Amino acid sequence: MTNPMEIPFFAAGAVAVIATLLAITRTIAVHALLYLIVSLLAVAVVFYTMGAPVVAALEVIIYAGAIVVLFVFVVMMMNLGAQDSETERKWLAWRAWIGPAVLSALLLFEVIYLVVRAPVSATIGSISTPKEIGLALYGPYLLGVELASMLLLGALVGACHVGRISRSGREVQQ
Amino acid sequence: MILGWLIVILIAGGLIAWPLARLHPLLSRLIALSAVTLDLALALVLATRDFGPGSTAGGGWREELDWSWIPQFGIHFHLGMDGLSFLLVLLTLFLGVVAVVVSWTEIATAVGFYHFNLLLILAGILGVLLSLDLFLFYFSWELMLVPMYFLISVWGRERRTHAAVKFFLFTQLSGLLMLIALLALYFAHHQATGIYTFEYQDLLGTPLDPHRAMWIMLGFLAAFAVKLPAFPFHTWLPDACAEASAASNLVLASLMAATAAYAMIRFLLPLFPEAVHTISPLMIVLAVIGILYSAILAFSQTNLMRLVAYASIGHLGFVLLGIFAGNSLALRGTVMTVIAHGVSIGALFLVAGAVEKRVQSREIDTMGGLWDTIPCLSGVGLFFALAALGLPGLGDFIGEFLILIGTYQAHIAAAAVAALGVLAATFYALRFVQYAFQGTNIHSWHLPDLAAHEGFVLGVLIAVLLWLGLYPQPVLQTLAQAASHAPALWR
Amino acid sequence: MTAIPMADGLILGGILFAVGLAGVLLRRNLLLILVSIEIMLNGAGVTFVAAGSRWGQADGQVMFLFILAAAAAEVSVGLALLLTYYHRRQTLDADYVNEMRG
Amino acid sequence: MLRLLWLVPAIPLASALALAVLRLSQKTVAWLGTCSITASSVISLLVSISFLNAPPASGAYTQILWRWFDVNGLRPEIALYLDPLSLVMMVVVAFVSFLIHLYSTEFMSGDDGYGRFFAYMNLFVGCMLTLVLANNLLLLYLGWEGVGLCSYLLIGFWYRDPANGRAGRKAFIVTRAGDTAMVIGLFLLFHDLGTLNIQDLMHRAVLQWPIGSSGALAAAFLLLSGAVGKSAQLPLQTWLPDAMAGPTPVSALIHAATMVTAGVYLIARTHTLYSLAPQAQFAAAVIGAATLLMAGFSALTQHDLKRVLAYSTISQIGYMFLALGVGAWPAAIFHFMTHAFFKALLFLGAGIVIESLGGEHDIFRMGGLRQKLPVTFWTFLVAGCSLAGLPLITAGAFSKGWIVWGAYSAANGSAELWVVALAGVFLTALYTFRMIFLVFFGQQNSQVTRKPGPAMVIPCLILAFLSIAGGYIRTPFASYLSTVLAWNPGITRSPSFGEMFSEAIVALVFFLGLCLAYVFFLRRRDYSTVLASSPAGSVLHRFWFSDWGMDWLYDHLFVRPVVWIAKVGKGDPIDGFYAGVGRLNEIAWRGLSLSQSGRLRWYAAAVAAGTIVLIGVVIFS
Repeated sequence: MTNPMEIPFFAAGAVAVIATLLAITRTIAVHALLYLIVSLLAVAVVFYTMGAPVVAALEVIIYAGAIVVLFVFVVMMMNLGAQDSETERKWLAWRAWIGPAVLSALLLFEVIYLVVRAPVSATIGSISTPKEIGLALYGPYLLGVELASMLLLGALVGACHVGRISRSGREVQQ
Repeated sequence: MILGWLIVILIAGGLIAWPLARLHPLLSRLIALSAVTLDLALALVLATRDFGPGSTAGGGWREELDWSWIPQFGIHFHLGMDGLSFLLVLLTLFLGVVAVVVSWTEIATAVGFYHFNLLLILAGILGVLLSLDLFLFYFSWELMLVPMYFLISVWGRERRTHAAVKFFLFTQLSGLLMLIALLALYFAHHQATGIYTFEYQDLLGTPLDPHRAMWIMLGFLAAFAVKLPAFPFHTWLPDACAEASAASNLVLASLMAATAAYAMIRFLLPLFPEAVHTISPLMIVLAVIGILYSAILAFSQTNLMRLVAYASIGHLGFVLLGIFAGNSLALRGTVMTVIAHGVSIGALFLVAGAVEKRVQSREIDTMGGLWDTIPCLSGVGLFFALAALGLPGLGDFIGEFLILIGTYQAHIAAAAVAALGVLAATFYALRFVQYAFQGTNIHSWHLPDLAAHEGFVLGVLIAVLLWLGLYPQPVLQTLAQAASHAPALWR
Repeated sequence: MTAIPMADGLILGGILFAVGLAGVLLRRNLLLILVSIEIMLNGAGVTFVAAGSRWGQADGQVMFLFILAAAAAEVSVGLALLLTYYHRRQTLDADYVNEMRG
Repeated sequence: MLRLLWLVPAIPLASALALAVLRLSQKTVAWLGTCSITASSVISLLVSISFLNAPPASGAYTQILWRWFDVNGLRPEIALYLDPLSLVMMVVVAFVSFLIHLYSTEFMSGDDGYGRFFAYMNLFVGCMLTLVLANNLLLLYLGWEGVGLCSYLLIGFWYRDPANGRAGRKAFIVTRAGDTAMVIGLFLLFHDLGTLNIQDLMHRAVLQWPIGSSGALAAAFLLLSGAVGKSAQLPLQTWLPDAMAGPTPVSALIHAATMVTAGVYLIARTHTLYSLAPQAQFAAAVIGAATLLMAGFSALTQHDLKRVLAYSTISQIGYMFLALGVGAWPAAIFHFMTHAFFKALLFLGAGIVIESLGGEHDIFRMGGLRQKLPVTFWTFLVAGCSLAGLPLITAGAFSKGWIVWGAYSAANGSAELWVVALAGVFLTALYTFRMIFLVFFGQQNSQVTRKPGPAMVIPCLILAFLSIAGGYIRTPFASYLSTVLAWNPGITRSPSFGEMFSEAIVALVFFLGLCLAYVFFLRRRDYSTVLASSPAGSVLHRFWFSDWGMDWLYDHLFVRPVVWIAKVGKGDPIDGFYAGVGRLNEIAWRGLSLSQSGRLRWYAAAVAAGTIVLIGVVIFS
């Protein structure tokens, strides 16, 4: 326990896992989103402890900020009520757990087995400065950046398009 | 150069005929007719120039055209004509004219697209008959396929989609086997000589070990046997013929079979003589079984087109027998049969189509006693049925006689059993006449007899069959010219 | 200066991914399926960052940025579709969507 | 003059074409159809006269019209060959055809297929003359199949009744079964001897094949099969009685006088081959002997006038085969000639009888027509006597007596065959006079509605004259024919009795048959009924009536199995395999499409499971 970052890492990791578990099991959507924010923030801490402050910041700003806000907006627009949480509860019957739990456990087992089998004594924690990241982004990864921008543009247009149809569809229904 | 024109005129005619149907269907028909007729005239010019009495009996390609196409892969646009291909080109164009004329009243929907497809098929057939480059050959082979698919699936009867898909699957799959075999040959040739080429003359001498030669040969044989069609790969033909229109049946059964037989004689026999020799007993047995099998099945059919289709398979069994008999008499008989079969079976399809147009059905039990009301058509039907049963004095007899007498030299039992096939042909031919035309007119049909254009076309076909039967020497003479390219075959 | 065992970072990523997967399979609510997918992406991100940090390279973090972009795009389009769907069917039940049945 | 030979077959063929293509009035059809045959027979007579006056040096005249084809040594020509044998055949065929055409102009009048009838008839004559005159076997085969075709067309001439069509098809298919063997014989001859020209074949056969060699035997037997089919001999005789469904002139021309004797001609034409294959020749004799007896018994039981005549024809051709088989070559051809006269006449008379009674065929419903149809009666009687062999007067007696003598004395002859031939004479007399007595004597049972006109009577009179006079030319006939077809006397045996003795026995047997017929069918009709209704008699009667059960046998042995196979195979069993492949694909498709449930989470789970499995494979392997 000589490392000052080790304790925060494990603590944040534990928080992240617990919050995530809670997030996927809530019957009320807003609760789930709140736990998701907790999980994301905890992951941000984990990033920080692993020596990636930039990413930690982005995690907070974009994930916990922008994306979750989108979710919240949608939840607000849908006006979900007590009835919905009741159906959610029904959907989360114990039988529905078996398959996902088994599959996830198997996957996790394989991942852990992989990691443990090769005894890597290496540690992590080297800090990458924003400058390094920027150089990498606009150096070797320039094409990737361009593609990402195209993807985002496409997503923008697509979301607009789908949203427009939805409006007209609703109008037709009315 | 004239060979190129032959193909170009057909494709151009098709491309022009297609849009013109929007203005008036008649324009489209006229364009198609003039394109095919022009081609036929060109072919006749060739007949007098290269195969007339004045021409020498020497070897070599009588007409040749060689353009570089894709030099990186050794692909040429190489056409060539000798006696064998000339005869079949003439048959193709002649029956092409017949098909266009017969479609004049039979096809009423999508006239432009119909003629486009028809002319494209004819162009593909000419390509197959004239190619001296195996890639071009394969290209033309596949070119026939898609328009034929449309001819069946657009202008067919009730179960046309099923028939068209069946046709497509059979021919396409077997064509792919041929492509694989072709590439194998191509690389084998490269391995042996270091040259990449699809040139027929170059590939002729490719050294192959027997095992490999057998597999490559089987690949080619698959495509040819399906297209012919040979027993037991024949089942697509009755289904297709039962659905397609009479003119497409003419193309399907008469001309496609001609290309398959041609391809066997031109490519299969000279390219893989040993492998062919090894497999020929099997093929002879299949041919003989096919002859009897199809004759008996033709006997039981109630659909007129199916009946004729099985009759066609029976005749093509003789073709197969002649090709694999390994005897030049039989081989000449094969070409003779291909031509006579094209005319007689094609004409039977036209007769069946003409009957169908009148009684609105292809089922034999709706007919009967038609002689009372349409004597001319019935008489013509009788004539072609007689041609199909191999009556001496008509073209089919000469071909089948030569095949059998040639087969007898090597395989006595096969010739004897196949001769029974000629007897069996009597069963279905007479049944056809009896149930369609004779008997009592129980349905009280009153129908118009042959129209002028029908009468003319069928009359010409009758004349051709009589000519082939009584004086086939010009055909055999022309064929003799083909001998120089594969002297071992024709000796 | 810091020394967290490499294995622990990877295992954390794995756990997050597995939990996200469980969420995707478990939930019938389309919204929560999307949430679970975000969690899975996060798990992948943790793995990348851990690996990048192990070698002292920026590449891991660059990858996380791309994941971020993909997640943003996915969420925007996904939510738009979800809204459309909700307006049509008045439900978010994923099992109700089976128009692609063969 | 000889150069006109090609016109003999060409004119009928051309007029057949014209009749088939042009639409003519009945009168024009009659003129064109008959004149063409007249022209043909006149030319054949002229050609014969010039041939007789100035025979070519080689004894035969060949006219090559054109080379049919020429491939690898197979070089048949379209060429005519005239020698004494083909000359006799040609003249008889042309002349009898002419008479029957004349008869038909009246007989067929009013039929709506008048033009078609004459087209077919002319085509037949053209083909028959081609057959007779052909110089190679392939051209002969062309004529051979051509006459078979015309036979089919004319048997089924009244196509509205399916039974006629069936009879026509039966005739064509049964004869074609024989033809198939014959064509295989052609393959064999070409393969072994390298030509199809008949004369060359015979020369080469003699050079190449020793007597009794397997090649000669096989070829002779194969050709014999063709002849047996065409000439309605055992075991392929079943088609001829049914062939009576055709119009009566057809039966007279094709199924009595000309076509059915083509087999006799073929064997006579290739007799050299048969002398190289004595077993085959003897087989012909046995077949002839058996056929003449079997058909004679069958003729005895028939009710239908034309069927009686049909069986009689089979029986008489059996005589010709017997003559060929024993080596009495000229006797066979001579009997062919007299038979052509009297049997054609019998059919023409039968046609008049049937027509005048309004289509009645049953001889038991006829009777007493002697007074009503006197001319027909007398001509019919002459022909009947000729058929049965009334000694000294009729042509039939001369020819048949000759054959009976040959059956004993010629090369292959024996006492057994002689006895069989005598039994045949007895049977012939019996059934002939049974027919004559039943039709023309006794009480009249039915009304005569129509009397024959001159066009029908004149041919009968001419033929009646020939049925008498034809016999007296036997000696010159034999000596003339001997240049190509000599009597083959038995060398090893010395006969224990002479020709006159044999002729006397024949006369005796003839009168025996006549008397028995008189007793059974005129004097005491009840005897015959008693005999026929006795247990043994009725079985035999039924057996003979149904042609010794051969039809039943063939029906169960060949026709039904083939029809059954065809019915079972209609859907193409081979296609079942491809349909099975298609079905298999469909099953696979259904299985896979089940997995496409459209459920998102199901897909996700599948992806996850797939990933787990893949990773597992990577880790644990």
